[in-house]
Amino acid sequence: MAVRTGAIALSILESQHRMDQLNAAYGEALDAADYDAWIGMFTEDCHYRVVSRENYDQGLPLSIMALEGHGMLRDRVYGITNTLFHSPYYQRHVIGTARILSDDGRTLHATANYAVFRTKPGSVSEVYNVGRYIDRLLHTREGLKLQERICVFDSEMVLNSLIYPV
Amino acid sequence: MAVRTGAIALSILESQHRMDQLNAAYGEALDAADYDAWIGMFTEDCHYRVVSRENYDQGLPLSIMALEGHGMLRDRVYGITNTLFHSPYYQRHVIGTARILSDDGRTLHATANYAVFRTKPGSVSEVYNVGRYIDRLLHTREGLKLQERICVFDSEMVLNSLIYPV
Amino acid sequence: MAVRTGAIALSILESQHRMDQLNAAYGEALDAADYDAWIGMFTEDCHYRVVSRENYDQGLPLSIMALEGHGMLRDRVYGITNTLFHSPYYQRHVIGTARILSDDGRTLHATANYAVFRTKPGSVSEVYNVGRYIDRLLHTREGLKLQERICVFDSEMVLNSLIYPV
Amino acid sequence: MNAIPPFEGPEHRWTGEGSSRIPFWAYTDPAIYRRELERFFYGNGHWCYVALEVEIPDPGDFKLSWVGERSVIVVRDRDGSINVVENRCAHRGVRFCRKPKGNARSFVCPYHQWTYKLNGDLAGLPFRHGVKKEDGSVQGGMPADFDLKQHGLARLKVETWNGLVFATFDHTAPPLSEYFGADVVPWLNRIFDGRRLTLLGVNRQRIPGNWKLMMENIKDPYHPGLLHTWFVTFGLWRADQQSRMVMDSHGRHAVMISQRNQGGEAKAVTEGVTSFRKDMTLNDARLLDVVVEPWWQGPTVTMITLFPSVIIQQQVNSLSTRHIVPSGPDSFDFIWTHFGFEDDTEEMTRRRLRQANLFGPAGFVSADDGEVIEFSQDGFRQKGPDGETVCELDGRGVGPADHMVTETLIRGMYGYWRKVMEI
Amino acid sequence: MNAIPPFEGPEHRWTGEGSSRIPFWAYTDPAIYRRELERFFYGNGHWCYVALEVEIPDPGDFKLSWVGERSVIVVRDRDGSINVVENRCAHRGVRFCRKPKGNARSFVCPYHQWTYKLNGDLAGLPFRHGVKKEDGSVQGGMPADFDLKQHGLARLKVETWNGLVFATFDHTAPPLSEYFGADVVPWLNRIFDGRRLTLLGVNRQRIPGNWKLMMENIKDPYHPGLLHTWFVTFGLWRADQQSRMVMDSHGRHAVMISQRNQGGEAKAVTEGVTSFRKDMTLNDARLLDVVVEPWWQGPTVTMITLFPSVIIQQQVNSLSTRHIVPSGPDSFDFIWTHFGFEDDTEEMTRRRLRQANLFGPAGFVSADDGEVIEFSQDGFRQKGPDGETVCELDGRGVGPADHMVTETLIRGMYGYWRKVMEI
Amino acid sequence: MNAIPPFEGPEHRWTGEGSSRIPFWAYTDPAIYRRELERFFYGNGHWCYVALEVEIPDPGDFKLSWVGERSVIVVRDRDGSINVVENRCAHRGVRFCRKPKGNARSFVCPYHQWTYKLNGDLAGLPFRHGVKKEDGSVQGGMPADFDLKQHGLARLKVETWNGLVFATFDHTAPPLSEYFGADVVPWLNRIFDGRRLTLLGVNRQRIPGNWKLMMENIKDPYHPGLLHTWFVTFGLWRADQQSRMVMDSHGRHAVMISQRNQGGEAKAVTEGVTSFRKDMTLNDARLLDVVVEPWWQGPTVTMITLFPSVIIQQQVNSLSTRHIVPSGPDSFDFIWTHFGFEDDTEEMTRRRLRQANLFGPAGFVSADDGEVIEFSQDGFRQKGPDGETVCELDGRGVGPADHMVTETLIRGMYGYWRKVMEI
Ligand code: FES
Ligand code: FES
Ligand code: FES
Ligand SMILES: [Fe+3]
Ligand SMILES: [Fe+3]
Ligand SMILES: [Fe+3]
Repeated sequence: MAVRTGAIALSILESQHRMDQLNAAYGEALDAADYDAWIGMFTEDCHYRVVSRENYDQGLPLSIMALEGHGMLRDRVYGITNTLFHSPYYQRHVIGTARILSDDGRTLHATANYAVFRTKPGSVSEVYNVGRYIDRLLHTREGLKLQERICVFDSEMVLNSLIYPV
Repeated sequence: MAVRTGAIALSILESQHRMDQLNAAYGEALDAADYDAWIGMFTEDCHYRVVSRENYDQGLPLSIMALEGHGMLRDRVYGITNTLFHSPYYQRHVIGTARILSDDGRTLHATANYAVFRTKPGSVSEVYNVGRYIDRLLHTREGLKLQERICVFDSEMVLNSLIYPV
Repeated sequence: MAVRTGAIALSILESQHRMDQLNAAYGEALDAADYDAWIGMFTEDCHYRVVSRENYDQGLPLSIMALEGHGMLRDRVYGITNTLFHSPYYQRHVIGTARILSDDGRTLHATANYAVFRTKPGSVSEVYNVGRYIDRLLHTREGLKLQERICVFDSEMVLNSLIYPV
Repeated sequence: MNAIPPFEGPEHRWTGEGSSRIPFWAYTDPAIYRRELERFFYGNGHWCYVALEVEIPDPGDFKLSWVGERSVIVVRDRDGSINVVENRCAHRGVRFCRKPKGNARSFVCPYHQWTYKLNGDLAGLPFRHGVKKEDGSVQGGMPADFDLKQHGLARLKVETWNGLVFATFDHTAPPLSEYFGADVVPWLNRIFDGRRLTLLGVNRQRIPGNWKLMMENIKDPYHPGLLHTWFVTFGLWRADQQSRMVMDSHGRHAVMISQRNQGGEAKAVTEGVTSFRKDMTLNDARLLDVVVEPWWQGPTVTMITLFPSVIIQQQVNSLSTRHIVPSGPDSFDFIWTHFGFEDDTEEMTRRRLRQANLFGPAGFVSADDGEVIEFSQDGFRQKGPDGETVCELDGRGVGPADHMVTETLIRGMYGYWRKVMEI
Repeated sequence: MNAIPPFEGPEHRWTGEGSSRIPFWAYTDPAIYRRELERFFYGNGHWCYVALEVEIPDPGDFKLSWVGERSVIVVRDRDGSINVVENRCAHRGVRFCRKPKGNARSFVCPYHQWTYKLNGDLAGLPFRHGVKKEDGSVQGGMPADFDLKQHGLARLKVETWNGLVFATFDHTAPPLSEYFGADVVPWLNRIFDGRRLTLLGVNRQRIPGNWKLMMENIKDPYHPGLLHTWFVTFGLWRADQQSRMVMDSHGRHAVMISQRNQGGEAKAVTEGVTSFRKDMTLNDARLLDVVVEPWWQGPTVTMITLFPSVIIQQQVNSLSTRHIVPSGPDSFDFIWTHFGFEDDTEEMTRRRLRQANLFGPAGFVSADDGEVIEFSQDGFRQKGPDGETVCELDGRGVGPADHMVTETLIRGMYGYWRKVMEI
Repeated sequence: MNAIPPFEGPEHRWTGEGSSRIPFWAYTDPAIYRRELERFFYGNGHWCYVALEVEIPDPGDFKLSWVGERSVIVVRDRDGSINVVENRCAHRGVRFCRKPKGNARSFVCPYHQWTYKLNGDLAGLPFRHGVKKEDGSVQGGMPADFDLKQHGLARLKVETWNGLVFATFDHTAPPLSEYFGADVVPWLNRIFDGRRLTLLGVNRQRIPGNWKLMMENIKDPYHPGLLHTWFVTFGLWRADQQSRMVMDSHGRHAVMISQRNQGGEAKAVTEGVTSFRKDMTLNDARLLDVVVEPWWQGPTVTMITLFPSVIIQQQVNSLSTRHIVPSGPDSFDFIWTHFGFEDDTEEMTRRRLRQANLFGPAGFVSADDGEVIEFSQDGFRQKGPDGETVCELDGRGVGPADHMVTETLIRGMYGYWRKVMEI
């Protein structure tokens, strides 16, 4: 029978639960191409970046996607759904348990490892983009919102194109 | 120091814990080919289906595996262990945090993303089957049991055969 | 609204949180090549082994890496950073929820499934090493420490070399 | 150094007589495979299966399909007829259609928006006559002699057969009825008699073996009662059953017909058969809750191989087409389309779906067919170009049979193969 | 059996005149590809792009790069000059340098520690003169006639061009100015006028198509106003703009020059263009917050193709080099290096970075270029060796043009290609 | 167009004399590789390693192994003798045995249940004599002249050597003692003197390089003291040690023998050796807790290469066989089987296991061997067919040596290779 060894503040378990649920919902939204839900997980003034590990580690500012605020997120979604010709593909996110680096009750910093698998309809699945989320979130009345998500990916050689957010 | 921001009912943390533990145990049972343990995670009257995303999204009823109740699950296990000639392979499940969609204390609805890797003994690992579990569970005296698990997989082109459940 | 169905001792939720956080930190440390942090997660008298499933299942003692205590861990790190010529590569860990098999408040036994992806800088990601952690941990003042971690991997055909711990 | 014989090419000779010993290189040689594509999938009067009509019920409905390695679009035209056009733009070759299924009024290649009618005709292209400037001068445009008619999508000859859709790049191909032949047609019409079909779904598997091995597998009545425990144990298919092996006059198409018996022990056909399980019973009989359908008129199983591209299955209440899409000498994709009939009761639909557990990539009696095909290719590959299979059960000749203890259908197919391949 | 023609080799003939119809085998044949490597990437006086100087600012700084399929080290020597040496040990062939970037005083192959100077000369090797024993006798060592000078790393001829670094294995290659030609040089110098560059970062994509398709794509002024909604809708590139198509005298290099207009509707160039979005506006205008830079002197877009290895992009405020690294006939890696100028304000840097959203593997107007190239290769592959593209917009000849409604630059490139390939 | 020379084939000539310069195409050409399989792995009197006897102790015990690219079953027969048969059914080629290890009374191919004895003889097959009907008539069956004896599994010639198992498809091969030769046998018998072995385990790695590179690596006494820090620093292997290089009379097999010294600094062999670490000591000495074993009789290291398929390692207390399984010209699988002796104490077993940290895919002194082999193949590939390695340390001839400063063993192997390959 388990014995209790040093309490953990409930608030920590709660924040952990919120963060992991956000990541689970985030992956599910993108995998289902539910982009409104995706945008809804960010604050109005958010930053969203997808950047290679080599640029990130060298402190080079270039990303493959760098969006600021809901407006740009919506412009990207419009591109995905209306202007960007591409071969459709499924995404599948598997995201590890988040690590909460700090949480002052207003702002929360966290990271998590992720793997995204790509499958062209009727075809086989492939490892598409693996990396790490580096997040800054706000506690809001509607729960945690991403104020900044930087997707730092190891998979520096992109398999042709990356159309959807990861 | 973390600050508490709006309580979460303990029951939610508990159901989350039960659900994630069930998924962890589920993956471990299949990866260890412990099929009795696998069957034990389902209710007697369960439904278990493995269905491609294309059929599922189009509302077509065909699955690659569609079992109803412990009897059929046992028949499948007998096929795996006694009648289905195949090259043995290892499975390895990595399952994301579950999302609990509803929980009235009796019935619980949840989803989770999964990735299953296949390895033929002495060979390299490959991405085999990735997708999403769509679950309906019952709270029972022995804990949560799967009343229905639908494995909706992206990996529509099966790598030759799929012998074991995913 | 969720209904509470049978309480779970808080200590269980706490140990679960500690264990999953340790695994998340473990993966992050290795993926960032922060080997001091990695060693710090083990007890002085630790055992660390990376062993193929075929050897493990047949009860054969051979590993591909078998280290005993901080000294050997440090010798390995010195090998990685100073003596072992190799092509550098990124690792990315995605680790499933841990299963705590027993926890008496002093010693904790747990397992978890893991997938490690390898990426050579500027190249594509590949499935590198997937398997299962079989752990024995101690509750210490600085939290949980690994007294033994056995990485039992399915990926029996190693993709040339395995330089960094998994 | 003295010349090193390349793996493929002229030194491959089929020395033996007849077609009972198939050389391994017939399954592994890339040059042989390319000739197979040219002669069986793209030419010499052969037809390939591409779809069921029910998959594209309405005008404009299309689906992507395959003829050999070539991607084609199967589309229902405004008038309800079906066109099959190659999915390759006439401008600069782009395989432009990327959605597996959909509905279109026309096809537009995204690169430069050349636009095609549903029958593949080029309807127009941007700036064909150049761009007129304010000063009236014209910039660019296609040459004066550019002829739209010369630049449509490659169009295939199409015929439907009571719900099945076939196509061919060879516009000189004979009508389907002639292609199938008088011996096969009745068995096809037994299933496809004009009833409306219902689509149950599609399953796909990639089998790392030569495409012919799948044709062999379904022309091989010898194996089901041995490899497949369920068949021998539950009497779905075994050597003591009344059965017939039918062939077309060329030996390329075939039908394996049989009538289920009660299974159980039967010295002659179960003794020493390690896959037979005397005491095996199902925990849930619904998996095999067979109900006789009037149109069966006896046979419980008919497996029709329509060379080179499709197998049509009736296994008790389970019905499907199995489309063979080759890709290289050592791999093919196998696409299962399960169907029923519009007048099926809900129970019958549920029954067909339950029995579907026997088939497909996870099927109780089909998963292992994919496996043995993979292992066959492994065997051919490891031996290198020499080596041959031995298909001499029931002799070395070719002819119909009224039993299952024979490899005659396989010999029939390779007899035809040698003729067409000129090998 | 009678001989089976191999897929590649002599039976491939380019029968037609001119260069307006490119046979599919020019994109798929491995033997053609190997000859391309020999003649375009490794010989016949061709130069390849390898780096920006700013990537290796200090003595000893090096980066790995590619010339065709060959790995090379681009390194700044003590005297500030730049060397390019092949990354292959002269002893037993090891591609020994594995760090993508770094700083070195010399290069040491780990296998036996042969040591090379930064210019590739072999500085020494262990036990060259053997090992002396106590008794004074000497064990082993290299032969007396072993000459260090004969065993250096393969050294390439190098030239820099205002911050760009080019190299060639062909030491008889002409100077860069001659290689680029008088018509192209001014456009190159417009961007690279000697200003110091700043490095913004690198993006990489693997495109499963023939490398020439990317050159075509940037020699094709026809597609941007059709494939790329943003270009036509926001007037970044469309047929009603003032533009010029420049070529070098060989037809191998080119510049597409154009000046942005206000976009919106314009019957002649938007009517029936399905990618045009009449009412589309940006939710966040900062994505396209173009600010004219003085050095533009008019043109808002200049796309320079320097055959065979690099494309230099100015698209309004976004600047990059795009390096083509071929790997086999049906795939190449495409490496984008975005840069700015040392005197850029912070705003301008942020602007360049925001506009970078249009380009690269995820770019609003570049992601689909990679996609159509993949689909082109799909189309070539499925058709087999016969089949050809039709590049006859604006005629069948080769020459400069003052508009976009033309495929002349593509014809120019293949005219040159035929000559050099002797096909 | 004028003919394009294919990558492989007759135009490859080894023009130079001797064997000190190995052309890159010897490592990359698929046709060369296929001839290697035929002549070294399947014929010309060569033996291949397949197992240790201790892996299959009891009657019926089998394990899958490889001879070249061919899958074989190594099985202990009822009488305790060992058979090696090819894992390929005589009926239709199926590689039927899929379990890596097991115990069997006979082998049954699942497809049609042809059944083989443990020695590969065909014991029987279902319905060989057809199926008898009630009316007594017989359906099907094999032809009257079908001869079981002609349809067994391919059987290999087998010899064991004090616990090692070797096999060959060439039944005219000489006895092992003759194959190894008088110079090598004593070193083999030093380890394998008839003592019972214990199995510690198996490790596997896939090395993307030509299989010969691994033979070279273990015939190369030059590199260990340079590449491997541990060897030079701890004196496990360095040029100032007493050592001998032994070869068989053909130059195909070899033994590298050396005796450990105390390590540390030694001008002649550590000066300028960048991998030498003057002040390096182990945090945990147990990793290198060497204890002299009586049977060593001096040497602390003996590395035996038995061409073409196996390396036998004694590195202080660590013992293993390393099996080379080629797959194509540019990759091979490398299978390590670590063993000890039945009379080992627990400490000695623990010691062997701790020292195993130096070897295998993660080994302190072996992981980098796999890496440099990969990088060698990278170098060969990028250069294309011309280009050659330079193996001229200690001259250009072939002969034994009493020191390590030599590449004579490599020259010996390629001298033999040229002769057998007739190149
Ligand atoms: S390639 Fe299809 S329109 Fe140009
Ligand atoms: S291979 Fe480079 S030093 Fe020997
Ligand atoms: S293939 Fe082995 S029994 Fe038929
Ligand atoms: Fe079958
Ligand atoms: Fe474009
Ligand atoms: Fe070594």
